[in-house]
Order: sequence, then structure tokens, then C-alpha cells
Amino acid sequence: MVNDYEMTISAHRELAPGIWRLELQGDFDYAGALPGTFVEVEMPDEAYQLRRPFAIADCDSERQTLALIYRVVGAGTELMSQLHEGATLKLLGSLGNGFPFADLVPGQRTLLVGGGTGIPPLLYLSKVLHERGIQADIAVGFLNQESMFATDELQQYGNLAITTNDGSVGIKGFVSAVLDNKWHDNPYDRIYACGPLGLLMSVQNRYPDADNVYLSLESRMACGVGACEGCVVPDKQGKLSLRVCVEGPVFNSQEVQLSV
Amino acid sequence: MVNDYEMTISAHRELAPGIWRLELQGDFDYAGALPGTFVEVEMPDEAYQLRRPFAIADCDSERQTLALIYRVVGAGTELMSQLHEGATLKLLGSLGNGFPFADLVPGQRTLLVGGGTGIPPLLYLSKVLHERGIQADIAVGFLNQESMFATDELQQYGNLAITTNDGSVGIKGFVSAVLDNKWHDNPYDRIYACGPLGLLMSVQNRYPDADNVYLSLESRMACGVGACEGCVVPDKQGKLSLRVCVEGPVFNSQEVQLSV
Amino acid sequence: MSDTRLAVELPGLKLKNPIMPASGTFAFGDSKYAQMYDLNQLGALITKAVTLEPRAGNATPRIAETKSGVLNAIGLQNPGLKVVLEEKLPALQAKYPDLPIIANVAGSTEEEYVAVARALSESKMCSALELNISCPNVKHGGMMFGTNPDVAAELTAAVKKASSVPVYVKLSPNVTDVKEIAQAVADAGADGLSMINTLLGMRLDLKTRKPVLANQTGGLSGPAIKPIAVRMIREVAAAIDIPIIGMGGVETAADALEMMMAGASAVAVGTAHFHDPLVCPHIIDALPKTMDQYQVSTLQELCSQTGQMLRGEKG
Amino acid sequence: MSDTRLAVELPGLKLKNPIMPASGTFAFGDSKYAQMYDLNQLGALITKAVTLEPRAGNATPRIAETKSGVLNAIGLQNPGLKVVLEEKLPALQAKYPDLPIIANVAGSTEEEYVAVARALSESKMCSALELNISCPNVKHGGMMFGTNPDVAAELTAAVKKASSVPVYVKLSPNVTDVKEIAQAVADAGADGLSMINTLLGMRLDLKTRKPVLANQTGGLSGPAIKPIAVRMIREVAAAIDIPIIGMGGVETAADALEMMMAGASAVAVGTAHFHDPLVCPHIIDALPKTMDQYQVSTLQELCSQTGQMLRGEKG
Ligand SMILES: Cc1cc2nc3c(=O)[nH]c(=O)nc-3n(C[C@H](O)[C@H](O)[C@H](O)COP(=O)(O)OP(=O)(O)OC[C@H]3O[C@@H](n4cnc5c(N)ncnc54)[C@H](O)[C@@H]3O)c2cc1C
Ligand SMILES: Cc1cc2nc3c(=O)[nH]c(=O)nc-3n(C[C@H](O)[C@H](O)[C@H](O)COP(=O)(O)OP(=O)(O)OC[C@H]3O[C@@H](n4cnc5c(N)ncnc54)[C@H](O)[C@@H]3O)c2cc1C
Ligand SMILES: Cc1cc2nc3c(=O)[nH]c(=O)nc-3n(C[C@H](O)[C@H](O)[C@H](O)COP(=O)(O)O)c2cc1C
Ligand SMILES: Cc1cc2nc3c(=O)[nH]c(=O)nc-3n(C[C@H](O)[C@H](O)[C@H](O)COP(=O)(O)O)c2cc1C
Ligand code: FES
Ligand code: FES
Repeated sequence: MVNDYEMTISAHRELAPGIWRLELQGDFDYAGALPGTFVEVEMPDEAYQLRRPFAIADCDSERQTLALIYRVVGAGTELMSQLHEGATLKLLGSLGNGFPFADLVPGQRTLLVGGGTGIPPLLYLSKVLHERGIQADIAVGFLNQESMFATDELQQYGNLAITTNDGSVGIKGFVSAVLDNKWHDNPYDRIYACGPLGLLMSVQNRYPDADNVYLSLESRMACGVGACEGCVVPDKQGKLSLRVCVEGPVFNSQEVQLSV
Repeated sequence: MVNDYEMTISAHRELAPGIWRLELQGDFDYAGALPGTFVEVEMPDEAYQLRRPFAIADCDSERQTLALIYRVVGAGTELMSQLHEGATLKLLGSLGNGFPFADLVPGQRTLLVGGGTGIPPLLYLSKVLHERGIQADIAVGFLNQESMFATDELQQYGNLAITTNDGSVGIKGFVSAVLDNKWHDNPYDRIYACGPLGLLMSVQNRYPDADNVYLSLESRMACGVGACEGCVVPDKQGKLSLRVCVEGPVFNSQEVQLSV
Repeated sequence: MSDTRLAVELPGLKLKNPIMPASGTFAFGDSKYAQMYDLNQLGALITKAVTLEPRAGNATPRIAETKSGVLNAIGLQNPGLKVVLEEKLPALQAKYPDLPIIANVAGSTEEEYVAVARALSESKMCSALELNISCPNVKHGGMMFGTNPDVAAELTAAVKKASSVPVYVKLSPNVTDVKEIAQAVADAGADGLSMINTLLGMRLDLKTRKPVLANQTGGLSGPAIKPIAVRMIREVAAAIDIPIIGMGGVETAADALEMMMAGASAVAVGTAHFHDPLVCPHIIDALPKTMDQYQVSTLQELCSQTGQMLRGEKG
Repeated sequence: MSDTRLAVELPGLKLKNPIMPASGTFAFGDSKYAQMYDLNQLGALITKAVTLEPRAGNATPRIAETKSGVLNAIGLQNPGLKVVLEEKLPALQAKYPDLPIIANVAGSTEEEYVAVARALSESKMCSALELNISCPNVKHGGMMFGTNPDVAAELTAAVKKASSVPVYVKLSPNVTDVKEIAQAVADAGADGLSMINTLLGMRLDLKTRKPVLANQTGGLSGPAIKPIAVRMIREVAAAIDIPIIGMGGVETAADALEMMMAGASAVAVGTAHFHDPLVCPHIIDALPKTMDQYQVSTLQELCSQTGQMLRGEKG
């Protein structure tokens, strides 16, 4: 059930410069914590009025742990990165709709396309797909070798292709290069993408008519629960009718218009 | 020299319920850190715009340590009480004029009258007077036995008389009772008082014409350095001309008007 | 658990406690906030603004954080009167038959305000209206109606005529003299006031060299504005004898009591939801012991304190 | 250490950098803040308000803290024109001969403003005047002059006539339309504007059942008000071609750049001193690298951005 859970930091480490993996332990809405859903984390300083949204990057209902992977981009994530094991955080969750995958059966094929901090929810998704015997091709993009993370786990869960902007590892260029060169047709039962707007746009453009493509979006949020209308994105008609926190964050590529 | 010093907490313990002794280690204006002077402590949370003023309760220029004794009364002191050894705090100091004592010679007699969190600067003063061979009668008042602190040290530095409001230790009543009953004349070379307004008023009233009585005052401060005119108190003519942070916090009883 | 000391009464509103979510931060009681506790615990609920037609609001981003505050430029996005009457209010009424509902009314023209107010009050699904003449985030209507006393009075009178339930006029803090506007709408028949709406603010992004909000400016809310809210409520309460629903930066039971001491009869809580989704039940729970702590015997006594305070303090 | 990229020029003010302490938070450069660094590092210095006679200010407490803000009700306490001319300014001039001084001028009547302005400008010990028509903490004068465009214009014209140095009019944010006042004083001859002064606020103490400030209300400053300051500066800068000294909640070099992006040519820092006494030198030190970080080549470019931003965004 959606609730405000107080959880304890059970592990916290830097995966790559400025990219942290935060593991939280305690009671949570584990039943609802599906890949693609997110939590709203309260900042441990009363000067912050807004919580910060993060995708669930892993979840273990038996050990009662939840993992987030986040990049330090501003004051809030900077503050989070200074927290030690044993500290507590409040998490509102789980929120949002998540990636659709329950109808897939073993042997079906999926493509996962992720970049930067869009990778965490796909990591969790790939793990769940793997457990269910569903095949996954996984394309992930990083800036360079130094900024890579999560690739070892991703490797276990599917066929991994890596791109780096500087070519230091894998294919040189944006992750869309993989789609153009390697996995260029769409023999997939489902395609999932999460990452910067440019990545989402290139996926949307690559498969303009496909109805099996799902994009996970970000937006500035206040409430995270559908109470404030802060996080809306335009539908295909351009109407700001879709709330990322409720109707999303995952949208069928046909229903949403990507805009800068 | 007055400066903003970053110091490290070297010890922090609760002396009595809600009364803490904070020891800070590091570079400081030790030459200026005389009894009766104070520091402005930056709160370790950016939501707080104002620093908090505290009297210097002890000082050791060789070990490079400074001690404050404070009571938890609001959000700032609550936050301070949660700090652990090793944490750092910024201190602006030393500020204010301090108690006049440099002209006293061994054998001369002083009376120190303190109540509650007015006791910390007197503790430091009594130590310095003792080192200089100056006699001190010390009257301190507490709510009850439980709230007592610093009495062991005070005992070493002078003749100690304790009052408690409930009579659980020493004389029952306010500390002014000591002045009325025990040390009722003024054979003193100097009298110092620090504590709640009621205490200061009773001292002022007890010795209305004496010119050797010094009172240490509190006031709401913004800058602590004479830049904002926030902390003024009325002079004998009732004019708000005396800045507690610069002309005080210690005033000759003849020059200041106490008002609620 | 319901402490009878918490009950308050305002025109059209018999509340078991003085705490209610503020307009625009709690939708129509149909967000996931409502899944976290029983809304019957609330004193009342103020809905998101309702306009005649559905509105899509402003471009995004619409939300930005500031020190101890939030800027929003939602722009009155709402599903429109029809959906509110046919879906939103019936759902609320079915689920919480005893919860007093205050419907927030907005529009671009006097006619629109009047039509919405009439339909909502006739629906019998709300106990009072909150007339939003103070939204800083729309080009037409909104604050335009709330910064000129004559315009505000005319609109108030028109809406009062159309409404069969009490009307609380929600005032803008973006004015030179809030008492003047308050007096004008009181004279025009307002049953109560709701104050304050947000202060017009802005943040600029050095990286993009653009305003953080697509709308450029937005309304500032949260603890940052509480001292301004307290001052305005007290100014109005001291000058005009009219019930006030106070709001602006309330986060705790003590904050709510401070608003009531300033002169508010009830208190709405907005921005605080964003960091504490359970802020309303938390405040309601804490109120009795906070009242004890400060020796507040009744809320009425506290609210009437203002007059005494002014007489006692001023020359 | 002096980075030539930081130099800015405003009427009467050739500044090596755009940063200066705000009026009322730095006395006359004679507090202990001045013992902590060489004030020659500053772009300029704005003095505490100067009135004709010495003033004792309001009753105490005069200071209260709020979330990300401070309320003050000092009430223009100052030693009066004579002491300022005979002691304060000569001491400043002797110690920092090259530091531009802006004298903050206040009064209860037009005659008082004019007399103070004339004497200060004739003294040749200040480079410009800041005309304080926006102090919310005095019963007579102050904000009274700053909330009505006609009154503000008349006072500005009178002071301009009496002054031989440029006059910056300091605007109050406690108004419905700051552009209207800005336009009025610009038309009356103001050489520049200084904005914003504090917002009128209040805190109540539940323990004592009294306002925290003896004066009841006070002026709200600090980061809490920064979004309001940025909005007002940008509104005025977009509408009127007049140099602005921006202020209100600046704590960091990025904050100062945000003010300049809004349209300010220079930036004053007030409340931040109370938690960081070295805030001005800290900002000055950090400015060059913060400019690099955000690819700001010149401050002029940033300040003129406003116009572009508006053209690009609106329409
Ligand atoms: C559904 C969802 C899932 C997300 N999952 C992840 C994740 O798994 N890992 C990760 O590193 N990041 C994720 N993000 C982005 C993350 O929320 C922001 O990076 C973070 O809020 C920045 O906070 P800050 O205080 O450090 O930055 P600041 O820039 O100081 O934040 C200021 C305000 O802007 C908001 N904000 C800033 N950047 C973003 C952004 N990109 N999207 C939405 N709001 C933003 C903040 O929440 C805050 O309200 C997700 C965002 C959304 C909407
Ligand atoms: C010169 C001087 C020396 C002091 N020495 C000591 C000491 O040695 N030990 C000690 O326990 N206390 C001392 N005090 C009082 C101490 O400063 C306050 O108790 C403390 O600031 C309260 O902070 P808070 O955030 O917990 O309280 P809050 O009430 O939350 O503070 C809100 C604001 O009010 C101010 N404030 C609150 N109480 C006082 C007060 N009594 N005097 C001045 N400002 C106040 C705070 O500084 C802050 O700005 C001294 C005060 C002064 C002026
Ligand atoms: C996201 C958001 C949306 C709002 N929408 C409305 C609205 O539709 N109608 C209205 O009258 N006020 C609206 N407000 C103003 C609040 O109801 C309230 O008056 C204001 O935010 C001050 O209270 P707070 O500080 O507790 O949030 C909105 C505020 C926020 C933050
Ligand atoms: C304690 C204090 C005293 C002030 N005194 C004056 C004054 O004498 N004259 C004036 O024009 N402004 C005065 N101000 C207003 C400041 O100069 C400034 O405009 C305002 O505080 C906003 O800036 P800040 O948020 O950086 O403090 C005072 C502000 C404070 C906090
Ligand atoms: S963030 Fe409030 S509706 Fe989505
Ligand atoms: S606290 Fe600013 S002058 Fe004393």
C-alpha cells in the first residue's frame, strides 16, 4: 500500500564518480515495488520543501530491502550522498505505474534501452525479466568508461551492448547507435526505454508506428501522487493531460508527445 | 583577533537534563577569550539565518580548547545537542567586553551571583579569580537538585552557596535569598551577576547605589558585532543606546536600566 | 480520538477540528494522499480550483523549489465544472458523507465565476465556496480580480447573489493594503476570508539562462511566506470582524495555533503535504497536547486574543 | 586577485566588483565585521540609514528568526547626520579612501530627507545616495513614502534637486505594482533603483501570547524573499531602462549572478552576514569561477540577458 515508510540505510556506496547506490532496509510496499515504479524521498533537512523522486533499482521483499541508484546533480542529491549507514530516510511509495511485463511469457524477446540515470529502473526490470525466462537485449549508454555502472549485473540478465560517447568502451556514440547498427529491426515483443530526452526521442523516432514501445519519463514533481498537477506531459494531441506520477512514469510511445 | 573560527567538537556531554557542556578544539582568539565574553555559533543547518550567542564557560589556550555550557530551549540548541564529537562548528569570537577584573589584586573580595544558564560565564570568571588569588563568594540558584551543574568546580574556586526553588538542595528560594540572608552587606570589592532578568533586578535593587556591581545581560542578536543595532538595551536615561554585543554584555549596574 | 476542544464553527462550516488541506495541493480528495488515511479525520477539505470548462494549465516545468518555499505555476488546471459535478464531488460525498467540502471557484470573467459558483452551490455537494481572486498564474482572471478593491467587491457581490452557500473570498498577498481589499469584499457580502494565496516570485536558471518555470513567474508558498501570512491575517482580523481561514506555510500544530492567534478561525495546509503527506492528521493529532503545552484552553479564546493583544500592546 | 571581469559601472559608481553590504547590516563600516578583512575588497558599501537627528529606534526585541529568513524592527536607529558627517564618514574615508560609499537617507518628512541628502552629498564623502522610502519599521516616513507613486515621485524630485551625487531610490516590495512606483521615481529623476527592501511580516509567540517583536511587525529579509526580489527586479528591468542595485536573500556567487541575470547591475548582501560574516569577500572570491562554471563571459552580458530572455520567451 502507498505509504510514507521510514527506512534505514543498510548500504551506501559510490558506483562511479557521483553515482551512488543506496540500499534501504525496513517495512515498505514491496508488493507494489515493481520495475518502473518510483519513490519520493524526503530530504533530511527541513529547508527542503520537496521530496526527490527516484526509480526503484532493486528490491528484495525477503531481506526487506530496496535499492536506489542516483546521480549527484544538485543540493538534494549532494545531501543524500553524505548520509551514512544507519541513518534513516522517509520514502513515499511505491508510486507510478511501472513497466508492463506481466503478460510476457518465457521465450519472448524484449529490448531495453537506457542511458545514464535512466538505467536503474531498467536494471531492476532486466532482473525480473530474467527470473521469468524472458529474453532481453540491453543497450546502455554512458559518457565514458569512468562513468559506467551496473554493467556486470546487466550482463547476467541479457545480451548487453554498451556505448560510450568517447568510445572508451563498446560502441562510440549515443546509445541510439546500437539501435541503428546492431538491433535495427523490431523483432521484439516489447521495447522499454529510460534516459535523457534525446534518447527517448531517438527511440520514439526509430519505431514511429510500433505500439509495443514504452518510454519512462521524468518531470518536475511536487506531490508525486496526483494531487498537484505539477508533473504533466503532453499527450499525442499536445494536451497536458498526462501526469507522470500517476499515468506514468511509463507511457506507451504512441500516447505521449516528447517535448523540450 | 575577532574572526570566524572553525572548531572541532572534542567533548560533548549532558551535565543535567537539557544542560550540555560543549568543548571545542582548534584555533581561536584565545587572547580575547576572557570571562564574560561570548561567541556566536553558526547552526549546522542552512535553514537558520542567525547564529546563537553563548558565553565562554572555560578556555585553555594551551590545549587550544574552549567550553560552552548551554541549555536546550529551542530548535537551535536542540540541533546543537545532537552533534557528536568530531563534528565541526563555526564560531565568531570572541565578542563583547567581558567582566572587569584585571585591576583586582590578591586578597580582594568578590561576590558572584548566578542563576541557570547565567552560571557558565561566572564559572569561568571564578576560575580566573581563583588563579589570581582573589577571594570569591559564589551564590548560584537552580530550579531543583536535578537541574544542578558546575557546582563541584565552583566549590573549588570560592565559598559556594546554593539555592533551589524547591529547597531540595541548599537554601530554599531564589538566589536573592542568599543576598538577603547570608551575604547581605557589601564588603565586596566587586560584585558580578548573570542570570534571568529577575535575578539581575534583585541584585540591582539590593545594591542600588553601589558602583562596583556588574551585570551581564542577554538580548536578541542578529550580528553580534555592532553592525545591526538589534541588541540594544536602555541606559539609565531610558535611551536604547547600549548594544549588548559591543558595550556589553557586562554593564555597570549604574549605567543600565533593566526592563521586561 | 476526536477532541471536542478542537471543534470550530464558521459560516456554513461546523468542523470537528480546524485543519483542512489547502486548494490545489489535495486535488479533489482523490489522489494517493487519500489512500494513506481516512479523510474523515479532516476538519474539512478545499478542492482544487474549478472553472467552467476543463483547463490544461501552463506549460511545464511548473514547479520549482526555493529556500523554505515552493514556486508553482500550475495555472488552474482542472477537469472543469461538468466532471467536478458528475464525478469528483459525488465520489467525495459517497466516500466521506460527513466531511465538509469547500469548493474553490475560479474563472476568467465575472460570468464564468458566477456560473461556476451557482452550479456548485446548487449541487448541495459543498458546504461553502472559496472564491479564488488571487491566482497569480493565469493571464486573465485570477489575481487581476484580487488586487483592485472595486473589482473584487463587484465580483464578490455577483457571486454572493448566485450562491446558496457561504462564500469565502481568497485574498492575494500581492497588494499594498490587504485591509482595503478585505473591507471591500466584506462590505460586498463575503461570509468569510481565506488568506493568503501565494506571493508572485521567480527563479532564474544560470545553466539554461531561462526562468526555471516555463511560465517565468510562479506563486511562492511554504514556510518562507508564513510571517507575511501571519501579519496579513492579523492586520485584517484586527480591522474587520469577519471569519478567516488562515494559510501560508503551516507545517505544525504550533504553526496552526499561531495562525489562530493571529485571528484565523480555521487553518488550511498546502505546501507542507509535499514533504509530509500525512501533515494534516499529524497536526490534528498534535493539537490537543500543543494546546496544553501553551495553556490554550479553547481555540476561540486564542483566536479572540488578537483584539486583546492589540489593545494591550499599542498606544 | 582583483578580476577585471568583475568591474561594473553605474551612475556615480565605478566599482571593481558588483558586491556591497546592504544598508543596516554593516553599520558605517565600523563594526567588528570590518576587523575581519580589508573592506577595500568590497565593490562599495551602503551605510545604515541616516536621519537628521539621532534616533533610538524601536523597543526590543527587534530581531526574530523565521524559516530561511529574519524579521527586524530596528526602526532606523542611527547617530544622526552630525555624527555621521563628523565621525562616521571621515573615519571610513581615512581608512578606505578608494571605497565607494553609498549613504542611505531616511526621514519623517520631505524636508528632513532633503536636508540629509543635501548635507551628505555636499560632504563629498559619499559617491551616491540611497533614498530609503521603504522602511516598514517606522510610523512616520519610511514605507509611507514608497507605496504611493505620486508621493514617491515628489520626494525623489525634491531630493534630486538637493543632491549633487546620483540618487538610487530604494523600493518597497509591499506594493501591488512595483513597476508603477519604479516608473514614477524614474520619471522624477532617480539615477537608479535599489530593490528590494524587506517585506512586512510578523511572528507570534504562543508562550507569551504576544508578537515576538516589541514593534509587533518587522521587515522580512533573507533567502525566504529571494524569489520575490528576483521577480520584482526582473519586472522593473524589463519595463524601465534604469540601473538597479539588486538585493534580497543573496548568499552565494550564484545568487548574485541570478540577481544580475534578473537585471541588476550590482548586488547588495544583507542578512547573509548574520550567518557568514565574511559573505561579501566569499562571494567576490567565488564570482570568477562561478562565472566560468555558467559560461558567463561578462556581467554586462548577463544583466542584458533579461531583455533577450523576455523577447525569446514571451509572445
Ligand atoms: C519518476 C522519476 C524517476 C527518477 N529516477 C531517478 C533515478 O533512478 N536516479 C537518478 O539519479 N535520478 C532519477 N530521477 C531524477 C531525480 O529526481 C533528480 O535528479 C533529483 O530530484 C535531483 O535533485 P537535486 O536536489 O540533487 O537537484 P536540484 O536541481 O537541486 O533539484 C531542484 C528541484 O528540481 C527537481 N529536479 C531536478 N532534476 C530533476 C529531474 N531530472 N527530474 C525531476 N525532477 C528534477 C528536484 O526534485 C527538486 O525538486 C528521477 C526523476 C523522476 C521524475
Ligand atoms: C551574550 C549572551 C550569552 C549567552 N550565553 C548563554 C550560555 O552561556 N548558555 C546558554 O544556555 N544560553 C546563553 N545565552 C542564551 C542563548 O543564546 C539562547 O538560549 C539561544 O540562542 C537559544 O537558541 P534556540 O535556537 O535554542 O532558541 P529559539 O528560541 O528557537 O531561538 C530563536 C531566536 O531567538 C534567540 N534567542 C532565544 N533565546 C534567547 C536568549 N535567552 N537570549 C538571546 N537570544 C535568544 C536565538 O538566538 C534565535 O535567534 C546567551 C545569550 C546572550 C545574548
Ligand atoms: C501546487 C499548488 C497549487 C495551488 N492551486 C491553488 C488553486 O487552484 N486555487 C487556490 O485558491 N489556491 C491554490 N494554491 C494556493 C494554496 O491553496 C495556498 O493558498 C498557498 O499555497 C499558501 O499555503 P501553503 O504555504 O500552506 O501552501 C496552490 C498552491 C500550490 C502550492
Ligand atoms: C537588521 C536590518 C536592518 C536594516 N536596516 C535598513 C536601513 O537602515 N535602511 C534600508 O534601506 N534598509 C535596511 N535594511 C534592509 C536591507 O538593506 C535589505 O534591503 C534587505 O534586508 C534585503 O536584503 P537581504 O535579504 O540580503 O537582507 C535592513 C535589513 C536588516 C536585516
Ligand atoms: S507531481 Fe503532483 S500531480 Fe504529479
Ligand atoms: S547584535 Fe547587531 S548590534 Fe548587537
